[in-house]
Amino acid sequence: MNTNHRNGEVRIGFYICHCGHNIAGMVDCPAVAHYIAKLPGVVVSRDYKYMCSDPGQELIQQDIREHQLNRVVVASCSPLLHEHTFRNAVAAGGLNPFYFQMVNIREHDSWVCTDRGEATAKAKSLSHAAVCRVRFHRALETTRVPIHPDVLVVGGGIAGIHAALTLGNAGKKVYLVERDPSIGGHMAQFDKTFPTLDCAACILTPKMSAVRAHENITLWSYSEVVKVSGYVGNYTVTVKRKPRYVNEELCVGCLECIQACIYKEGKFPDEFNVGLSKRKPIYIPFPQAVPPVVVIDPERCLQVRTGKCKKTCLEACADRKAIDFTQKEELVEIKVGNIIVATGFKLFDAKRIPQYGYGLYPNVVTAIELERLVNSSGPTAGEIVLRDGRPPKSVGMILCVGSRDMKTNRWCSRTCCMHSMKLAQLVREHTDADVTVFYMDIRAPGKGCEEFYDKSLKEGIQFVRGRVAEVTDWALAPEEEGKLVIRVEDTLAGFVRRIPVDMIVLATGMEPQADAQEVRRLFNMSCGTEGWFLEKHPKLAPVSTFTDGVFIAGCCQGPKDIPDSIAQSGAAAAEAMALIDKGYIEQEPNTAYIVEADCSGCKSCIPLCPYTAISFDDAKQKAQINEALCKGCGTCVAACPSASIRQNLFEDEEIFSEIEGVLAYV
Amino acid sequence: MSDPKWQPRIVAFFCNWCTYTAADLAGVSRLKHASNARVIRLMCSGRVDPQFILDALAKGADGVLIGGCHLGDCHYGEGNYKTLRRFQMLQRLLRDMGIEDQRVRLEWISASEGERVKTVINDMVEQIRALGPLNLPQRRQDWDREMTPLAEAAGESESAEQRAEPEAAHA
Amino acid sequence: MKYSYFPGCSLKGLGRAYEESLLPVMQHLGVELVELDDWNCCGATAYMSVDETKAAVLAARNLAIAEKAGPHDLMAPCSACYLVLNKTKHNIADFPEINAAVQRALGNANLTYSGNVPVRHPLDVLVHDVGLDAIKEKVVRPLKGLKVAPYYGCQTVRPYATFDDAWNPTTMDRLLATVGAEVVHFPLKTKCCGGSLTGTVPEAGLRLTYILLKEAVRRGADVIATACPLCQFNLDAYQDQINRRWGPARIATVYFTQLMGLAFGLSPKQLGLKRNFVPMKPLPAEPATV
Amino acid sequence: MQAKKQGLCGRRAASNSAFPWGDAQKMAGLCQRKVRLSAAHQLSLKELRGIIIAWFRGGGHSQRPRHIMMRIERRIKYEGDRVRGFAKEIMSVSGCEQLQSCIQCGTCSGTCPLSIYMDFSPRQVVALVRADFKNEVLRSHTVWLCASCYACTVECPRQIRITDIMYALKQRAIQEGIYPKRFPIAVLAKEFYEMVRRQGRITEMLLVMRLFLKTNWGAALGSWRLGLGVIRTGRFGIRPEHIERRAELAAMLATANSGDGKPKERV
Repeated sequence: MNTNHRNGEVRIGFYICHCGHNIAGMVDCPAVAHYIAKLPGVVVSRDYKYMCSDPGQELIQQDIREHQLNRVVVASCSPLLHEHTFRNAVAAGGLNPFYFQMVNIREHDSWVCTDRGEATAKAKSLSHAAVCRVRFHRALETTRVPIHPDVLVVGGGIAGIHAALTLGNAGKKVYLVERDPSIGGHMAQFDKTFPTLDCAACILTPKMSAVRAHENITLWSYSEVVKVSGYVGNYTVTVKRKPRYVNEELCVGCLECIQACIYKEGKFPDEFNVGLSKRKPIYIPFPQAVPPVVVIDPERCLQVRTGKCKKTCLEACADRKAIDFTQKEELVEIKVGNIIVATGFKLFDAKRIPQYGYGLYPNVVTAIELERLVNSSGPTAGEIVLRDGRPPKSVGMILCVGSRDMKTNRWCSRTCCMHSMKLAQLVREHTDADVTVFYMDIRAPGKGCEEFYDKSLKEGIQFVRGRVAEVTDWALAPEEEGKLVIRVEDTLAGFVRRIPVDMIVLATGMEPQADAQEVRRLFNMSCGTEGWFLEKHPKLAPVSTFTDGVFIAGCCQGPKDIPDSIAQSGAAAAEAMALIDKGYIEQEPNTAYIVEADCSGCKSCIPLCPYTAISFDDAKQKAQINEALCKGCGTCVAACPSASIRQNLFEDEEIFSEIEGVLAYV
Repeated sequence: MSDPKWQPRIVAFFCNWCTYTAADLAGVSRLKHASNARVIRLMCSGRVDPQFILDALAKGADGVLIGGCHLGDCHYGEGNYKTLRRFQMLQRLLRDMGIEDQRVRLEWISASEGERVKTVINDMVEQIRALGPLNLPQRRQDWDREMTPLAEAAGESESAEQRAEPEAAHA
Repeated sequence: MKYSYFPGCSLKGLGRAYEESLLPVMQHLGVELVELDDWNCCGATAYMSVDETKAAVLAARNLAIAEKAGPHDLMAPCSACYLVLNKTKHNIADFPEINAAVQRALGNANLTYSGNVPVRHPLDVLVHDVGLDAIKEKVVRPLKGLKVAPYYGCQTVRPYATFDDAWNPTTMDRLLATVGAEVVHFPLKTKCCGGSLTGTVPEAGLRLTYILLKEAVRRGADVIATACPLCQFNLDAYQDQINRRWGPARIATVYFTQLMGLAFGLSPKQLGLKRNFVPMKPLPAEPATV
Repeated sequence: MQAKKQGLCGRRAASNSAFPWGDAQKMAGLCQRKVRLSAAHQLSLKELRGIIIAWFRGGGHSQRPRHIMMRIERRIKYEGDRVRGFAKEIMSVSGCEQLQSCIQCGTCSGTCPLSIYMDFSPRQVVALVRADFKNEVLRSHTVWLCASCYACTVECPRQIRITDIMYALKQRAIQEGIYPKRFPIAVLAKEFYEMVRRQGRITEMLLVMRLFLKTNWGAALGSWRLGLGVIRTGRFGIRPEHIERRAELAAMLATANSGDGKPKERV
């Protein structure tokens, strides 16, 4: 490799990118190039329209050859975006790629400044710093770390199921961990799906069964990830397997134990039917549950709680001996190379908006409750009825409950418009009730969704544009007696209306899971201010996170519908596969190293390292760094009292010169 | 009080994972803010050596801003706790040197808090504008100027003493 | 327990029964109220309609006097006063330009205000400082069988009050239950009574009052309890006009402090109950004493 | 509907564009001649006659002519109708900054107990302010119907302080003198303001009497029963209340007046 070290002379090439109008619109690029050209060591200084384009990169390569450059500085966008591009360009020019420094004058300058003079000054100052810094750069080599081929998928909703199947079908070993007793997630609770109105169970259950049958997928339901350590390619994950008091291998799902339970009737709110029906302490979440195995609720089962039960379930199970009250919580440790987090969402609690009377008026229900009511395997066997059993004559649907509201959640939950229109159509199908949808804006941008809106309109569903102010039970007119009254401004008609209805359906929005923060910490991810997991780049890396080897899919990243969740989980699976099939990852050579001659053996660095990469050589009485374990945070470097620890790419003199550089231009 | 054209000069050390990304986000979101902060990217706020801060002030910065992940969210586990510890010690030192607390600031800004980058920088620029220039390089020259004659005088008397000493010893 | 006390104009005028009942009840509970020296009108809603800076200055004078009076919380029983004083406090804290104008004006009168006077409503003080247990101890004549519709009105709980929920407040409910009354479910508890519109635009204002009265009657209440002099006046004094317009809806409206006083065994006369247009019926199963 | 709005709501139409159906020429002439009953009630002669006839026929309180006059009105707005900078001016008032983020959901109108009487709903007022339709907003009687119950402010999903916006509009209407001169709400605000400025406190009965004097003798006479009741229940206080240090207050208010540089003493 040509190092262009003519007598150790530093020959710098500086390039400032216009980025079309993005930078040049606010920064006087030729002026910056002119200023930098006069700095010592700068051989070429150019401004160019698009540095990241092929001609732009060729320009660098050509200059390296023609002017024997041995350092390159590019002032353009964020290094998080294009540092890689330019390092490759420099390497293609025959120079070690680490003789390169990038200056961020777009995100940090032209896009946030309002004054051209100030922006240009800032660009000069930042570029000056890079030119100062780059002369201290050294040739470095990247290291390769092998990748463990197994993948962990966290969350068994539709997103997790799809990711697991995609990876499994590609021959990768997958662990699918689900917190609840069955996989299926929210989708399993739905009756139909918009906009095609195909049966949710019909399209979901085959996938659920496939997961169970798949030779490459290990399904751990009723389990939770409790600890994650390691890094991309080499994660060690501890999974807690909660005791379900039923041996999954032995249970055949005959449900005779449930019949036999000493509780003759269901007594406890059924989670799957959102409390609309009751279950026993021993139960199966829903008929198509996967695994199709019963589970015992430890907080409700007499035997588990007190040990004083006749254990009629055991008798019913008889020879199969699937019920096992001696089961204990188990911790299992697995090794995986990649992790896909698909932990989903939780529904907004409608009680937080007391104006809508949820919890106060029995006939105010949430959309998911109506979903269970309309489902033929639901608590009313598919009959839409009021709490007293009468069919409703009029139904009002209130949208944006806990969405687009700064007092609760400010985001749009994206699916409620379509979900409500679907329910409206189902109500029309099942009853002869009038349905009125109260909306602020109908958002139906998906494929086939606008057509679905049109269909709803044509079916005679009323749409009133206005956010409902309140739901009350007091009457001002005879027709309001005994009804729930919605008070709303019909913003299109331009007056306030009072509309009496029998049943009110609240389209509750989506929220991050209650434990999203803990999960985020567990997998070392970031959250947006709202609490959704943060993708690495909103457009270019939508399923990646800032932690390599951890991907996100589905609603844990933000509200989305089923097609989008599936698309994302497929993308996450593909990203994981790309890493697995490459077989190794290249590590940024930003590791710390020790200059042994200077090390006094004080050991202050050793406890600082979160990766236990530093050890102490008793023979030499010096600290040692295992570069394979070092992740390059630099904490030890800053702490070393004798300055004997140094860090590649972030050497002290590099940073001091950068400080000098930014302050050099006044 | 000072040159009306004077603009506060702030050197900022941002960690790669949270605050630098947040500053990028502020850019992508076009959140206009004061141009005075010059960002130096580090992998972790734990890499911020107190010497960097002192060096920046010594070389003419009017303020130093350190940005890291929120406590508990460090990409490397707990690098930011180390930063916090060092920062608190450094601040005591700076106070003794007569450098106002507002000039050196530690902020936790996560990758999604572009808005916060804007408010913190604007806020800090205003505070430092109110404090006026720190101007350490100039002050150091002044101190040197004051010190040189003193040192010389001290040196002279010392050498005089030294000269006197042997005689005294002899006496 | 000691509080500065800002009565406000209404408690010296049309709403004097509020003061007449508040003072003995507080005394009975060992709460000392010191009337603010030379207080002035808070400005109410009208002042803000004319000039917001002057409205802030006007209210701030009271806050400054309260701050001078000592480190006591300021109790403002009239809900308009409570709102305006709180709003001014917030505006001074939130908006530098208002703060500057206020400080300049206060300086002219050798007053200062640093923002340290919590403005409290009697409901807040009674429930959170005095405590329901202490109140229960003082009850000698529980209001058993008396059905009360608790009516908070708008400005007691909106928009600055932090002591209770803006939509479904419960402090008065709990207070009345503590003194033995039966609290009826009254979903209109924070609906507007029409405020000053009952006088200026009666067809609009009185209709709101009418809805409140009708709904209280419909829900079987014997009496409406209020915490605001204007609400009390609207609900009480206009019943003739309302009945003529929309039909009968007759129910007494009293201050919650009057009900507390009755439970403490104070005489109706002492509590200003004679000042009602629509008199409150004698307590159920109570031999007609006093 | 339109005619009712025109007549009873006091929103003036461009008179040359108002034509009744039928005898257009004659009616056009009549419509130009407005009878000023009160600023709030501008009626054409024809409408007035309708009311009187309706009254004698036993229409009672309704005040509406039996037959509905269909008048057409030019509803288009030109750019020249906007008063540029008005939205900005309102948004500069403390507490009104959020105005821009309104999504026109109508929660304010839905919660407002008085929106049912308003010519423009609170939502529409926000839209008009945002689009600089100053004249339309200040002439609307919506702001005067606001009872300051703060329901809209508390319920608004965008946390817009609608009540504060209403105050800002009331102030401007009074400053510009385009509020209806005998409209009792604005007069009450002014009388209240004056009494506090002079005395430091309000004597409610005196205030009410002044209000009646300035607006409507008839109403005062009609309320004799209420007045008697007030006297009977011993709530009548005619002795003027005032604070002791009136000069102090006057000095303070004077400072507030000159200090902020805004013209305020147009009231």
